[in-house]
Amino acid sequence: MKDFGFTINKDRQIDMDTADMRVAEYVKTHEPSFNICIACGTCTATCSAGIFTDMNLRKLFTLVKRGEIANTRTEIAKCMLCGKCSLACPRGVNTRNVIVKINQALIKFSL
Amino acid sequence: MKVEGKQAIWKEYQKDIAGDKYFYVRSCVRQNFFPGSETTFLRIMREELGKDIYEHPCHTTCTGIGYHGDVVPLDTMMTVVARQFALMTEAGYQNLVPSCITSFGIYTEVLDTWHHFPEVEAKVREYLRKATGREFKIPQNLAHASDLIYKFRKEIAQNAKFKLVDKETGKPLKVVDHIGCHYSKMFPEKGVGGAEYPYVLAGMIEDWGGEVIDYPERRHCCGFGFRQYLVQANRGYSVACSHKKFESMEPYKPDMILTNCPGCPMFLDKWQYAIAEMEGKTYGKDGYGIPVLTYEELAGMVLGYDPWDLGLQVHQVSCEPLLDRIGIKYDPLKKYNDKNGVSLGVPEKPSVMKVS
Amino acid sequence: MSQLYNKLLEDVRFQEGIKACINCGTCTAICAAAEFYNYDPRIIADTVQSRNEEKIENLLKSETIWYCGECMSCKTRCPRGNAPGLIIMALRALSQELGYFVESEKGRQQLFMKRVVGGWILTYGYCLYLEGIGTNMYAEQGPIWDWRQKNWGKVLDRLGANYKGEGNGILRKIPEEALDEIRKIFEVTGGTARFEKIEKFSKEKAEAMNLKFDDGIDNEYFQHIYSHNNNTHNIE
Amino acid sequence: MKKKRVIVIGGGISGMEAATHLASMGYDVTLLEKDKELGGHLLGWEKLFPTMRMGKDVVEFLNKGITLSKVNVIRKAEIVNAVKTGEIFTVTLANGNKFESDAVIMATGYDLFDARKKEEYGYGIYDNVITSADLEEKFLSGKPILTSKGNVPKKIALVHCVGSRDEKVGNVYCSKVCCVTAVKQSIELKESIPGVDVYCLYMDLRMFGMHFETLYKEAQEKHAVNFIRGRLSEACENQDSSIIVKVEDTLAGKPLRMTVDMLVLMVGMVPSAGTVKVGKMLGLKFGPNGFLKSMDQHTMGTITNIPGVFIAGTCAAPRPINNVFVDARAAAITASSYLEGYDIEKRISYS
Repeated sequence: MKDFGFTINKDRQIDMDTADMRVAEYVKTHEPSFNICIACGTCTATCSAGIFTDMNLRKLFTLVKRGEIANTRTEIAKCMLCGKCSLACPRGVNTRNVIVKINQALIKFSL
Repeated sequence: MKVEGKQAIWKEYQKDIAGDKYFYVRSCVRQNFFPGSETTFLRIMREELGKDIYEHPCHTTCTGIGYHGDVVPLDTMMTVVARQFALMTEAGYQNLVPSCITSFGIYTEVLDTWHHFPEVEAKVREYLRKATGREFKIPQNLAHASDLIYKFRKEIAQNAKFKLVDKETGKPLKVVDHIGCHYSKMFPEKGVGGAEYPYVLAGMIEDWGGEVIDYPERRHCCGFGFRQYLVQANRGYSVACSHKKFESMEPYKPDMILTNCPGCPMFLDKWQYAIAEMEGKTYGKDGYGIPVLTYEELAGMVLGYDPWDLGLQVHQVSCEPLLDRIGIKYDPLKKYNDKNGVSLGVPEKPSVMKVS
Repeated sequence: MSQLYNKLLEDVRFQEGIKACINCGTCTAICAAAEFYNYDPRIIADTVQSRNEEKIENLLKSETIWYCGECMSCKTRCPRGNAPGLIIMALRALSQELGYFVESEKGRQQLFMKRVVGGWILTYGYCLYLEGIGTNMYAEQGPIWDWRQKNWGKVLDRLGANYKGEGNGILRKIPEEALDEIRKIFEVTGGTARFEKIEKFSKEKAEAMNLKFDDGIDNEYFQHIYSHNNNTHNIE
Repeated sequence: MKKKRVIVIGGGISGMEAATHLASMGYDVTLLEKDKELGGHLLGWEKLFPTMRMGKDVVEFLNKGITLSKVNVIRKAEIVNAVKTGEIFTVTLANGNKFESDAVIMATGYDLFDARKKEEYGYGIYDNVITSADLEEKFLSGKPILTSKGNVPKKIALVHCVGSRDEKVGNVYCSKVCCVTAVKQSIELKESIPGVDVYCLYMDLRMFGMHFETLYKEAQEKHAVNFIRGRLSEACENQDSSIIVKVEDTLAGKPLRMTVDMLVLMVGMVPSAGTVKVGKMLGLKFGPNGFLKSMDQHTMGTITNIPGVFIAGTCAAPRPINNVFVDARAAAITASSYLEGYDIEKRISYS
């Protein structure tokens, strides 16, 4: 194959037709409150890990729901499971357990 | 898909296109990459349609690629444009016809800016006076060269020697249209058919016997992106855009791609070669590419002009399969000849994409 | 009030490009650059409307503002009548004005655009000039372009051009007095000043980067900006 | 003493309820309706948010009011002229009939936004792009929800803000009811099509009404409706006539594409053609969004620049049904106090 000095850039669109929804489905089944998140960001604002790292819990949840799980393992490793987020959530999402379930799913599906 | 829905939109975007006496400004990209197209355009306008279309030897680039490459400032670009207006005014013309879509977009943008910011127009007039001593009138009518071919598409159809029909099956050829971004995305009301379902090329395809194919990424940019193609480090973006379009149109098995922007046909043509070299993939029938034509080439083709007068020999994707399908005769031995019939040698064949 | 924001406001394209953004993402959804680069025009609009000096300065020095291809698809769709593409043009102009463009890999490429496209405009009166588009630098132009390259004049002649000729026609020689007018326009309107700034800041940057800098395209800095890609531009 | 007369223009919810109350207060009320049936847009709506009660129950409630309070109803009434001469209003119909009154209630309502104006969404072009009203018609018909090719849809997206909050189509305002309608219709889709995936593409979820937020939560919790924050940029048709949608998931900060079998456009409200026509005849003022203008946004709702003309319902602004009821009754009261000689304008001390 010929080298032109560049390659065809990969598309970074989220493609919902081919997205890997296994983690999202697993979490929704085992921690149904994951469904009622309204992405308000209260969790992120109070997140201990978020203060010291670039972890964004609100965004992480959204990405999992879209099947964007390539970086989930690295991101979730920043969480200390302190559970402050669960206390802060205005919708009563058990955010701490969502993280636990995401972690379980990542192990289960070897991701 | 309900075509009536599109027809209703097309009716909403009828634009005023002058009938005669045009001041023609050439396209930098066209002249370099598709010289035969501009030659053909003038031949059709003058010889087939008997129109007065004037060219001034002192007109220049509008600086469009420099402007959209962000090295030419807005004021500079506007003053260069003003100079073109001055040449037009001095020559006694009022209807400006750019060959280039980027130019057309730039002229439209300049006129719109001056309309909203009259003080900017005054400033540019002062700049032009200072730099050249010239004065100008604002064009009465601004139309892209493809608008003109669109306007006279029925006359061209009447004189046509060929239709966009498969001579074996009698079925219309499937044609994908690709409109240059700056034709109507910035100012939808300035384009025939608007921005979402432009009719400028679709109208030609329909009246010349073909079938317009709509595919999901029809509106996507070819990927030129000015700096994005010109600088090698950015070309991955440029090719990715065209690649996306090819992947999207592939299932429809189009017989050809028709374009109205100078740059797009070059990219859609050359990137098929490059993608084949990089990924081993081709998009046309039997390992060929999908022929990409300019509207001038297509008009000339249906009018029965010699394909080698149109410049089809300078395409990387071979047009012969298309010519064969329509039943257009050509002499393969003359393809790579000079004006005097002397062979200029034969280009090398690409390693993946088949060529005639 | 941010000084940089005020500077941007002086550009009519900026005034046209942003009134108030509601962060709906319509622009990003249709943006070709957002598909292939880690780029989000919505965030560009949001950053400038924050009027925060530091954020705008970072933007002017960033890679981000150089990803847009100026296709203007965003203008067609914005429900608030904004055009991130126009905001980008104003940001790029200011970035060059202040010399911030050399702080990013993509921004440094402006020297290429200046010397090549800018050079063609002032030398020939065309934005592109085939003699500078060899398959050595543009290999994807393919074997057909190799063939044309061997026969520039004869192929153009065959297709009705007036290559380097007097009078009208394709790729004619544009008369020197016309080119003088264009050069004068560049001087009067700030085009020349922009070019000089690009040269000056690039030269300083080349020194800082320890890359050999010279006129023309055959020097280390120029070749570096033309081909170097750190391959992080589409990574989150 | 002769009964004072009121003409109510428009036989939708607001007109019917205002007419009922005015008649029950003892006025001689004529209700002019352009269609052959009373009920307006409500006739095309199956279930109502947030309670999911049937729209026809509400129509029945309204009709009972009209019958019991003996409102004179004129159907298929096409107004060709409406003027105020002295203190008397005269309304002329196409058939030549004339009606006189001492007051007029404008209850001319809204039209649905013509979704074809959002060209990039392909309504009227792509076979599987429908509007919220089209979907409601499907619900009303009782037939299964199928794609244009007769298949059961597996994925459906609902697009918020179609023709609302959009300078491109000239409507900068929020139509108020579409967000909650999307939630309502999502639930109904989920209930009527087993296993369907439903996506709401929104900019902001404006769940302002009592119990709206609860309905939204129910959609998430019980029905697993997906909400993606991003305005639809374009829809394209695939070869199999499914639809590709492109949005930015602004919460993920990435462009997103998705193929759906059906796309539902939540069309907003625009001033109805009747509102514009009759409003002009009477010399009423229009607000910047084209709806009828009240004398003051806070204190003078229902009261117009023409003494004796009162506005009720969605000819003044987009409103949900419960607000329209309240509004209609308020219009009836302000009309009545006017007819009894009360001059509310005396209270205005501001310009």
